[in-house]
Amino acid sequence: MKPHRRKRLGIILFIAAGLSVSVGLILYAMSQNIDLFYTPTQVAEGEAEVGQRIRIGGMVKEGSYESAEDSLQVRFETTDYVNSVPIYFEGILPDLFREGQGIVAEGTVDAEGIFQASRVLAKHDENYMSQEVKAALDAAGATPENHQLSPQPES
Amino acid sequence: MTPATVDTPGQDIGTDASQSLTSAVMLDGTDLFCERDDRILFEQLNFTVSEGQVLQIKGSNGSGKTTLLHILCGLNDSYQGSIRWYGQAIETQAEEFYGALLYIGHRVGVNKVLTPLENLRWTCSLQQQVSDTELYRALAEVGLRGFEESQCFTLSAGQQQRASLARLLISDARLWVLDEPFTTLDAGGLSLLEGLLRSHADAGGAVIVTTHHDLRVADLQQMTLG
Amino acid sequence: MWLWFSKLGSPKWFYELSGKWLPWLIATMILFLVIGATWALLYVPQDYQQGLTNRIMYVHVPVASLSLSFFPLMAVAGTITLVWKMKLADMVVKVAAPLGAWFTALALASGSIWGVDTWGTWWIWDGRLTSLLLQLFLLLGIISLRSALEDSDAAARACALLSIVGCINVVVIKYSVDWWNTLHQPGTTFGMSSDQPNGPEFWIPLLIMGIAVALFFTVSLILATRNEILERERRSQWVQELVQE
Amino acid sequence: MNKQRTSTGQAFWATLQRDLLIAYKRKNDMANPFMFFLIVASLFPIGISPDPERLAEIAAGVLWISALLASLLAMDNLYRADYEDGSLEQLLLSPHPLYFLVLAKNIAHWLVSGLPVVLVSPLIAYMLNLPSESYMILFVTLLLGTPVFSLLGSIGVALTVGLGSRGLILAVITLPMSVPVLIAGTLAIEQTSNGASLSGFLAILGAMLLASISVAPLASGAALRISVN
Repeated sequence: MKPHRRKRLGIILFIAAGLSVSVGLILYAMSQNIDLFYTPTQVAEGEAEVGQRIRIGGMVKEGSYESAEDSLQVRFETTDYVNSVPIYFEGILPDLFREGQGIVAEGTVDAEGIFQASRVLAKHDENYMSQEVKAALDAAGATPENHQLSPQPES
Repeated sequence: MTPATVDTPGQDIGTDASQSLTSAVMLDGTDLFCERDDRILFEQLNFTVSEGQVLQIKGSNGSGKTTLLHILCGLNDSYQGSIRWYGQAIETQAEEFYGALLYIGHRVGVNKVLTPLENLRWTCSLQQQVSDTELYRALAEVGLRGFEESQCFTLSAGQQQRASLARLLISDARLWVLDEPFTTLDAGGLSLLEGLLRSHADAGGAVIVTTHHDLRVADLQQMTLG
Repeated sequence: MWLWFSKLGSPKWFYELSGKWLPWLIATMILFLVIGATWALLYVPQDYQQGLTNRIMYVHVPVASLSLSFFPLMAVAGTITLVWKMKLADMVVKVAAPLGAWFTALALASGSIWGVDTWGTWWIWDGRLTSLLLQLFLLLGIISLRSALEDSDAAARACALLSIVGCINVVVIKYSVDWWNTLHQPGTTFGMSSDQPNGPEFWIPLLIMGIAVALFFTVSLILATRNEILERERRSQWVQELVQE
Repeated sequence: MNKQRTSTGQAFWATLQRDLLIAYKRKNDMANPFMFFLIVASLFPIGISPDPERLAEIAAGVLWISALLASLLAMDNLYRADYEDGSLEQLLLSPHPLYFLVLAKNIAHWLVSGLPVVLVSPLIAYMLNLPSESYMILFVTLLLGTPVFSLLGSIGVALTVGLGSRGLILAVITLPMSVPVLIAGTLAIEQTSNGASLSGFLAILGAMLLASISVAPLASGAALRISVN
């Protein structure tokens, strides 16, 4: 092999080694919990520590919404249809906030297991239906899976 | 093999000295064409440089002398045509070519804050191993004795040029490509450099140099651009 | 194949060929645009949650998905510029950058209008939004590098290189912001029957609008490239003859 | 007179030593980014609020952004002097792979401009009231992240080295490219104090560092060839 060929091969191997180790590191990182995004089940099972700042994503449980008469305080439960987590929030909710709708809340879990949200965002789901279809689906007793929020953020 | 001189319209190329028939062709270019910003710098340009030869390139300002040197060294690849090193394309033997090439550009490659010694040490080490004694001897020979350890910004332009030329004494490169090496040199510097070119050619090396200075070397070719 | 490739690289050949295609492309584009826009604005049923706001989807989704194609396009054209020094490829890199910036800006603007109604905010530092914003910055960087370099050859290669580096970077940025913050909805899968969510009454007009916007993109790219060809080849004989006519 | 050729390793060391020597002789160039880092970081408490709690919240971001800006400021003199005095041409004409020579210059540059910033960062972190358990994470992440800034910035500066006024265009090109490192670095400090896995973040930063060591010098070398052309 000519010397310059060997040298070029050396560089290529060097670069390939660097890239493959970095791919390995990324794969390792993916296996670690780094984004602190929790589902209601994970919170309910106590995976999120008390006082830890996390984000929680789920649906607003039907019939759980309560608001104070004289202030902006609201209380509702978020659910992934397995477990629910009560959320307490004080502030203006987005227009799309309604029961059965997906939300993402940021905040902390307090000692009683209530999620103290500092921000609530409506996450509109990826399904589009005309009002008639929606009515028809509801009448037929559609399963919640049709408009269930994905438990993990997209990646 | 393409002859050294071809009469082409717009290109005035002529040889002053006869070409040695025995020596091998080191570098040759065929049908070179270069255009810059919609202006044709040269076209159908041919040349050969053999061992023991000096090729002097002349031309007015902006005629593309520096561009041609950059093309020959592979610093510029926006040209058409072929350049060959001992009859083979340079890309196939880049390491041999760059190991045998010594280029000193218009900007001589001398860092202002370093001393001539440190500058020389680095530029040489990109190609070959050198000892400090060799470096000191070379600097003394180009007239920089006593300035080896002064930072280059304290030196005159001519002294900086001499610092870069010290490489010629150390390097074993067979092909020298020099862009206007005489500009800032004084009379002593001129004869020193001319002597270097002569002995390099005598030893079987080749030189490509842009200058308007009248060179006195045995085997001289001249080429005028523009 | 190789002949075809080198022929495609000739600006003159491209100019003549694209001249023949353009009227058809423009006609198809207008057809699709009119049908798609009318359908989307007047006949798409209201979404059960978002009502009429939903209709901005028919602009946002085609524009946003097309704006993601600019960096790959520029990286491919840039590679061709660097490896084969094809002038036409450089022209594509050059004209695609501002076009990409407009598409990206439009995607951001339409998304932001949609967002204010559904999410309750004009802007949020969400993964997709942030990565699109950074893509806009990278495109603006390429545009300003091009304008800063005087030498056209150096500018061509520098921008080609930056497009390739930028393309890798867009991918990295996309992943990094995704685990940084995510709110944007995932991609929708469309149903085939009209009594399901995402039925044909939603996706057929979207498809038509998608084709219309893709055609618009193609037509703009071709028109801008033709402009660039005339600009660069203004001294060549065939352009002179063209002007004479 | 046949002389011994240098090995690529020797050329690499010679280039590294030369650049360190130049930096040593131009102490101002070495000190400026460092001073800049200190000043920018101390502007935030003045500009936002000296309230310790609010400072603690933004400290990680402030430190990372200041480090990024300091690295950007330092980038400009990576190739400029070499371009102006012709040393760059010598570098490009070396028979050794440009990849390693550019890498040597990048390493030298980080050692004089990036490393001092990393070393002083715990002190600034203290002044910004960063929770003390984060010092080590800050230090390690900056140690992994600032070389990436240098390597990425090197591409931008190599592309713009021939330009007369390059300060702002360099920022426009380089800053968006640095965002992933910034995100990983600040998230690492923020999230790990919330209980996320530190090793995950270190792996990501390490991956970014290795990937940019592998690829960025190639791009920088290509960019230098374009600029000299």
